[in-house]
Amino acid sequence: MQQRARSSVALVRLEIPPRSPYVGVVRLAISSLARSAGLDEEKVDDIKIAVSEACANAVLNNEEASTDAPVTISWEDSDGSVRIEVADRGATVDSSASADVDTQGFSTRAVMSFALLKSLVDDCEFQPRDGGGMTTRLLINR
Amino acid sequence: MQQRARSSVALVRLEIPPRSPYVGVVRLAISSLARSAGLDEEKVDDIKIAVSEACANAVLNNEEASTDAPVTISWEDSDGSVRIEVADRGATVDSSASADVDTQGFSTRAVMSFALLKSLVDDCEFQPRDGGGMTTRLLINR
Amino acid sequence: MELGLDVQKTGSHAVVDVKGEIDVYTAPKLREKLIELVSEGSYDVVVNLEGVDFLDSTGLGVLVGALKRVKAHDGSLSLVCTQDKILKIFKITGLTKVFPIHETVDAATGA
Amino acid sequence: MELGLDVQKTGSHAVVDVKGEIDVYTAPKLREKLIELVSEGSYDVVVNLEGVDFLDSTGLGVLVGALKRVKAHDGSLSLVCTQDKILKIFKITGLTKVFPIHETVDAATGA
Ligand SMILES: Nc1ncnc2c1ncn2[C@@H]1O[C@H](COP(=O)(O)OP(=O)(O)O)[C@@H](O)[C@H]1O
Ligand SMILES: Nc1ncnc2c1ncn2[C@@H]1O[C@H](COP(=O)(O)OP(=O)(O)O)[C@@H](O)[C@H]1O
Repeated sequence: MQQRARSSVALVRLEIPPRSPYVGVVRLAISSLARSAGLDEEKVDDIKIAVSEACANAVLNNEEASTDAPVTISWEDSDGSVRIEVADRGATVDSSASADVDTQGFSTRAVMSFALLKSLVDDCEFQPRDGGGMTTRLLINR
Repeated sequence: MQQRARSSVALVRLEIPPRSPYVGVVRLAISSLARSAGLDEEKVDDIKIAVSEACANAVLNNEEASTDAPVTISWEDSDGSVRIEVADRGATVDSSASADVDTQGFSTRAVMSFALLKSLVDDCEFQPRDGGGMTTRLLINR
Repeated sequence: MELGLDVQKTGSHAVVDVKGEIDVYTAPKLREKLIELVSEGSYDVVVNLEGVDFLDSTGLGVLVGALKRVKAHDGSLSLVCTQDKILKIFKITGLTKVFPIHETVDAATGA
Repeated sequence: MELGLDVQKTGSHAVVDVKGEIDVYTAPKLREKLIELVSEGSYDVVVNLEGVDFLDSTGLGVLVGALKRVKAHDGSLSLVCTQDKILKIFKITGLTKVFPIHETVDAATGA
């Protein structure tokens, strides 16, 4: 994309209500950005799943906290990499404290989500936010 | 959409760099929101064109002003209607001052854009913004 | 975004054809359908994922939940999937060891 | 978002098959192609819009610009379009009176 190459950082932000029907629109927007940024289809699919996981976690954290504060998704396309952040105002999750498996030995949804995030992008970080909620940071190298 | 019906107003916001490659992602996001909101395909198509017009105008206004301030698109789905706003920090346009036709009598792009906006949504308003730029407000009745 | 759920009973099996995207929004619909089947006495369930173009951890969670339900009745839950991008999700999460995954519905029902 | 532009010369006409979305981002590519054709001496141009699923005022502006260019050489610009949603755009902007709009490429080239 010629025009995008001119500036070294392109920032797109999306704010959605913290509810599940809106995760699909984020997926669509992010896939389109990733495709336009010239990433190949496999990488686009990986990003789509990772962002969806981060948004699902945000929405589910939010159900517990039951706030109405939006979930914010930002997309930053700099020269060598794409950085995506998903920030919510839901429950502050201590990932080390949640159970890995249920009483029957099956992985919990949260653990599977974590495995997908870790495996599908080049780096993934979770951080509690000042004022409550979590930020998930995804890094994708080109 | 059951979960959306619970709250009377659902707000989605999207911020893009004021450049043409990003208009496509807005179109995609807005179509998806419109479809999820239960609007029929013809209305979805109308909204898609109207929002695209508003964004094209914003991007072109911006080329003149050459700022880097984002274009902000907001979607508000209340009970009876959908309100969409597109706000830029580009040139402040006085629509009454721009020429309707060129020297050969053909309509200008701006006039055709205006005709499309007026015809495709139930109401359309243009307003200069404090601090520079324009806001286009679209109203779609259900 | 709609999730298509089509159920067919073939012999002893209930086959659920899923179409669309299984995510945090649509997964509860799949969950309800699978709970309904088990409560009706269908304990051998096949979930056909060939028409699914997106699956995330909430969808996986629902499938694991359904597996636990059918196991409680000595039943089985198997999947039909040949799509690389969906199989990848099962591999990453280790679920290829938990679910029998077949290439066709016939292979899954043993027809 | 890619715009497909495929040119075929049939007799005295240059036929441009456009595929994809014509918007503020892609319209300049169409504009370049049409300017190139006229500068090569193609003054009877047919733009086939059957593969176009989106068209906005920047696309219309480009078509009007091309019309002016071919008219300066006593040429013609006609369109092929049967899609209601695209025809609607031409109707609203009054351009159905400016462009000959045909149902097939053959009708447009007079073949
Ligand atoms: N609010 C929610 N929205 C969407 N999916 C959810 C929600 N809460 C839980 N889930 C999904 O449902 C799964 C739990 O489903 P269930 O069949 O009840 O499993 P279990 O038998 O372990 O309780 C979770 O792993 C998750 O994938
Ligand atoms: N920066 C831009 N980005 C995209 N499209 C543009 C831009 N500027 C102008 N356009 C489109 O190109 C048209 C002008 O094209 P052109 O063929 O030069 O017409 P003219 O012969 O009237 O100058 C405008 O009406 C508009 O639709």
